[in-house]
Amino acid sequence: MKRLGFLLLVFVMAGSVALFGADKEPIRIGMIASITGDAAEMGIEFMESVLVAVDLINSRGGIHGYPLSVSIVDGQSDPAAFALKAHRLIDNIKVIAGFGACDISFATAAGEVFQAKKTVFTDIAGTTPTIPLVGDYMFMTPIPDNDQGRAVAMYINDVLGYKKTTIFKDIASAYGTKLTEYYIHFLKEFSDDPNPVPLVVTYETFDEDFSPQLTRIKAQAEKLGLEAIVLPTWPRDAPTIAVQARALGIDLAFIGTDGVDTTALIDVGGDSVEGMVYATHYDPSIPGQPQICLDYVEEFRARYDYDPGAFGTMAYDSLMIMVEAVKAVIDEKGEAWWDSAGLADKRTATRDKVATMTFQWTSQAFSFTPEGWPRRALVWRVVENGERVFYDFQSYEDYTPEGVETLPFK
Amino acid sequence: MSTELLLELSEVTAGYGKMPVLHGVSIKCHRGEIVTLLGANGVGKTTTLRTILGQLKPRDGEIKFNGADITRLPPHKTAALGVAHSPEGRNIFGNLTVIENLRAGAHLLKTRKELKEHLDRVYSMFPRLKERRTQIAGSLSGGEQQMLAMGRALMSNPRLMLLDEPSLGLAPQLVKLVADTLTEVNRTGTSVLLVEQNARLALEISRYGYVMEKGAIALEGNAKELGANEQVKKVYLGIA
Amino acid sequence: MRVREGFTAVARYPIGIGLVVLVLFLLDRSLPGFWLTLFLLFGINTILAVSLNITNGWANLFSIGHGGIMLAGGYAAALFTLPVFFKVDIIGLHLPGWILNVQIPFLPALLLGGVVGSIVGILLALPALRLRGIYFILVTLGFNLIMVSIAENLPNYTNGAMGLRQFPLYTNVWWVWGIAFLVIYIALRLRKSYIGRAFIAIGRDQELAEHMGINLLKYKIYAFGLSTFFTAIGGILWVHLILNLFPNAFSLALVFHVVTMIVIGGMGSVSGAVIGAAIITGFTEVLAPIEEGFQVFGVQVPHLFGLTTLLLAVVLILILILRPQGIMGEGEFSLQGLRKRLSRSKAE
Amino acid sequence: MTYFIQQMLNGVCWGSILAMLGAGYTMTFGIIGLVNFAHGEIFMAGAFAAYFALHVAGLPFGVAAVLGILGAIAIGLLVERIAFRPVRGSGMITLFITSFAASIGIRTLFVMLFTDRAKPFSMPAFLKGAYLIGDLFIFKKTIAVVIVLVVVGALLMYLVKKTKTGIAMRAMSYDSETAQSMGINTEKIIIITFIIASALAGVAAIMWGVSYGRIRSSMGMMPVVDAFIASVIGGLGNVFGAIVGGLILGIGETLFVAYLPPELIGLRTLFVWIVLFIIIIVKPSGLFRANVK
Repeated sequence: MKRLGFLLLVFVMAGSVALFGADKEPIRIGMIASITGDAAEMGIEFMESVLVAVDLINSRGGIHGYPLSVSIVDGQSDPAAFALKAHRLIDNIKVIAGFGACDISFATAAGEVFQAKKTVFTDIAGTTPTIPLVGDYMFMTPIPDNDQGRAVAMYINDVLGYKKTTIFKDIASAYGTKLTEYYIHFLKEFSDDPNPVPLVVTYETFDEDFSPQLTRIKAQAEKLGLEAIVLPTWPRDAPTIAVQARALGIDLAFIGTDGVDTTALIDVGGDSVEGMVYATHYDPSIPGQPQICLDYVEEFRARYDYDPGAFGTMAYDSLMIMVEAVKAVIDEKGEAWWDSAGLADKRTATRDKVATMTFQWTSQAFSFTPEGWPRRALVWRVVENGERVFYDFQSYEDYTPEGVETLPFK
Repeated sequence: MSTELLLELSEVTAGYGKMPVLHGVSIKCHRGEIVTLLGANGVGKTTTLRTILGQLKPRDGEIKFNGADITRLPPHKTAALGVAHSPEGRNIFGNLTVIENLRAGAHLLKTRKELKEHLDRVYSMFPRLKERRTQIAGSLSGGEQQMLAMGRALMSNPRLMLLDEPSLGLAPQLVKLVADTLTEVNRTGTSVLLVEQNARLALEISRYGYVMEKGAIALEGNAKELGANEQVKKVYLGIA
Repeated sequence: MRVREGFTAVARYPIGIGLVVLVLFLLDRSLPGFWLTLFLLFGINTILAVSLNITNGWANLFSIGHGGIMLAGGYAAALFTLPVFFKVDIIGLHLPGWILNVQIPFLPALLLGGVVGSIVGILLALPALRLRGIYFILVTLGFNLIMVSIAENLPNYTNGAMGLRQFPLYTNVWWVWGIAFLVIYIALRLRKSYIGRAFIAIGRDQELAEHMGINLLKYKIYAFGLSTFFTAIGGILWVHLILNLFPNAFSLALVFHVVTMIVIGGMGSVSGAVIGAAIITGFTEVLAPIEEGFQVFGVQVPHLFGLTTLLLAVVLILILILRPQGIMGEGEFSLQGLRKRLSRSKAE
Repeated sequence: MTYFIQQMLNGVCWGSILAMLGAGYTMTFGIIGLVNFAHGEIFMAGAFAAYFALHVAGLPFGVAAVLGILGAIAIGLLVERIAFRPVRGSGMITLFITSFAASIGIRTLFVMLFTDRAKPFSMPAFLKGAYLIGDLFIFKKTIAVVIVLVVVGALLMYLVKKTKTGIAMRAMSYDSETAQSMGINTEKIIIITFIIASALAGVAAIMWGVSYGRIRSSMGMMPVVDAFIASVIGGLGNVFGAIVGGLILGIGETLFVAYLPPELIGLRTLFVWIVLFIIIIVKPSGLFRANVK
């Protein structure tokens, strides 16, 4: 029913776009997301989020009066489809810039095409740090696994104070494996404990029954002195693990990472995730946010009846990066230039802005490192009374102090 | 002997794919009769039975059973009208036990009482089946499988029984048993359309006979007349 | 003997070959990126479908395990074509030096991957060939999942779920269609040869084939070895086009797509496999704008993502209902046949 | 020891669900020779029907369970109508492909309508909680799941072994044409088979929802492979075998995770398939003689 209403809304909204600003050529940006297939769970939130953000920008007069048009295409959770759609966005739809993907294989499949065609592309939710290695036109919006692994290890060690933790590692997902690896590496470094994660339990994407792993944790919890379970999982898994753990009488604390920050956490997790602290990228109550972002959150809530999570805000941020970069290009070179310049020039100019500027309309101000990683703060949220609320904040400088090993690869 | 018409095929043409097998076959079978269909291998005897049953849709012609048109009826509806079939090569359900085979044959019976009655009747005809009732049918000997196939066909208490080569590959004393059973069945009111290569036996127990050649009826007549026919004698009875 | 024209004609006449080369050259130069990539994927799918047809269509060894073969061949070739700095410095694979510190050109990598795929295929075939029907399907299905599991669980050699990147972009029109035509040519020649007829005989009736004196095991292994060789090469071409390799790259969905190609093209027909490859490759991509929402007379039709996949499923079922033998049946496309048909329709 | 029993209980719970799925899977295969890849989507549809009844309409659990089973039956009949009936008799491969196509089609349709987000499936109050014996948790839901399996399994065995319909099914699986000439309406039997198999998938879906607390549009994708394995372990076409096969698979997988070093848990797939290969090659008919086929 909600879905039907949503479709109607798209109709209405589309009508309003048709009426608006016919004299200026729209600025075209492309998004590739997996809206069907194995990764559809995340892709759908990207789409919802971008639809809201585009309306918001256009209702405020677009980018210097140019209407914004975002072409959303479906990567079908298949890298070959990502590559093909990237070609279509670039050649047929003639986008200025692109963004999308939720996993390194999808991100790089599309990114290689964008790179070859010298068009900037930012990855929405793939967090493997090697993603920007594709080239100088490739960026990533979320905090890469090495930084997040370090930040989480630091926070657990310094602030939350858990001495021994266990972790659920999804061996079939790049996100789960990489984050686990970095987390353990950094926790060893920070805690001076040779074995701060005495038990790593593994599972595979699409597993539904976690009770054998949890029973194992329960049996060894006391002996190993476990205090918390770290869940670097896909959105659907963390709440399920929590529900099954609580049912088994496991009362260890849960700590999540940015993959868990969706509405499914509360919907599925219910009481079991109460008090769960998790790292993510955004919370509406962090200070110093631009008005447009607050409006976006409000509109998103009104339209879909839940909070945008990490995936929604990352999609919003990725879009805003491009919008601001284009705006900055027009600011700098003037509308006359924009109207007359060739597509290749506009794309290069946009890329140069993305690489160098600090974004203000995104959910928090940030900029990219020369490698293409974001310098952005990590936000901690907690589940309280069935709501995801603000808990704490780690700025980029907090979790990347002078002299800390950044461990980019391996 | 009643002369009421039970089964009537008029000018039936049928075949597989583009190949016609039957060319205008007409057969009549009256109530209470045993009728024999003679012929060499591959002239269309089995095809005729399959067409009657509805396993094969005729291209032309008409089939009437008990006054009703059954030309295009699916097999299970033909069966429901009272036509039972004991197919060639036995075709018993090898995965079921003997009693389950019989119960499958009794699929159309409504009450347990009827089932019991018919089961007793079949057991009395073939005591061997009773001995083996919990055995898997696939493990029975050839003769027992033939008995089972006949018994299964009889379970539904049919008006007409289509029998395909019941004596094929059986020992002489079993052939005798089959013949006796058929006569017995016929006496209790079931008509029989018998397809048989053993023409001597067939003509012995039946009243009327047809001889098929190349998908058409070449000869017909009373069993006795047919038995006396020189050509039949030569070709089917092996009398020079 | 009936002379088959069509594909073989191309191979027979230098003019034909020249023409094909010219067409490929023009396509390579003129096609925009999207259509070129689609054309390349069509070529790769042609290789996959024609080689799968050898086992599934002719020898009736219905495999859905060719994804595992692609994975094996893909990783084998990838370890040699990846840049050394990526293997050593970026992901740090734990491989022997002679693999780690070399980067070889594409052709030897293709052959190597093909051979590895073939070896793995034959290893799979040995126990599986004793089985028939559904059990064979099940074993090959399991093989697919096993290969994924192995790739995931050997991070030192495969980089696990993170997969491999930074491939050189080797795949182009010449590689893909050169190999595709080679596979088609081999398949057509094979069909007329003793070996090919032995495959088909085994596929039709295994017992009969054995009575005819065909060594079942030998020819089944031939069929599997040949089919998996080219399947692995198809996988390697895919890897060096999409520039990605990870355990789930050749999932069951992809295998299913290839199986679908030969089924709707007509099991056992080489030209059918090519037609099937064209349909399945093109279908969702060409129709994609429908699901992405568009404007008609100022009215915006909304997004309906998934529509093309749904349509593909429907079309597939419809084809199988309306023409269960597939588009080509077991026959081949031939110019003569076409000419005959045309003249017949003119006469009518 | 407590650990072992606890893990066994986990395994039995998971195994019961696989057994229920496998039993339905094996029925369609045994009786009409269909390798039904869409069985997973029938299962998923059952879970969704129950979810909507329970969480959207707010109906009591019992009603939701019945609606879930009905939902599964509805999709099962749809699959029969679109992907099986029109191509009946065209060979296993064609059926295999149409059922796969139906599977993808239905899954995509559900993703389009309801997205692929995980949805909650809350346990009714009477199934919440556990009996505590020492350190051992015996969940009420596990008890319920096992009871359902035993009751449904027994009913199913009775149906297949003793009733007229069951005998007709088995006769038909052996020789459909001869069965028809006994007056068995094979069309009807096929429909009944689909209804029963889908109902079993529906029951499995409810068991699943209650046990694991979440459902998704693509939840049917992986379990259908497990159901396939379970039914092969038990001998394709054998209902009792599929139930035992499902339990073996569930317990085996669980114990694998329970006792091996965590680094090796990823090899579970490998382990399952190798065991299966051995079974297939040594005893292709599975552990039990087929009793449907």
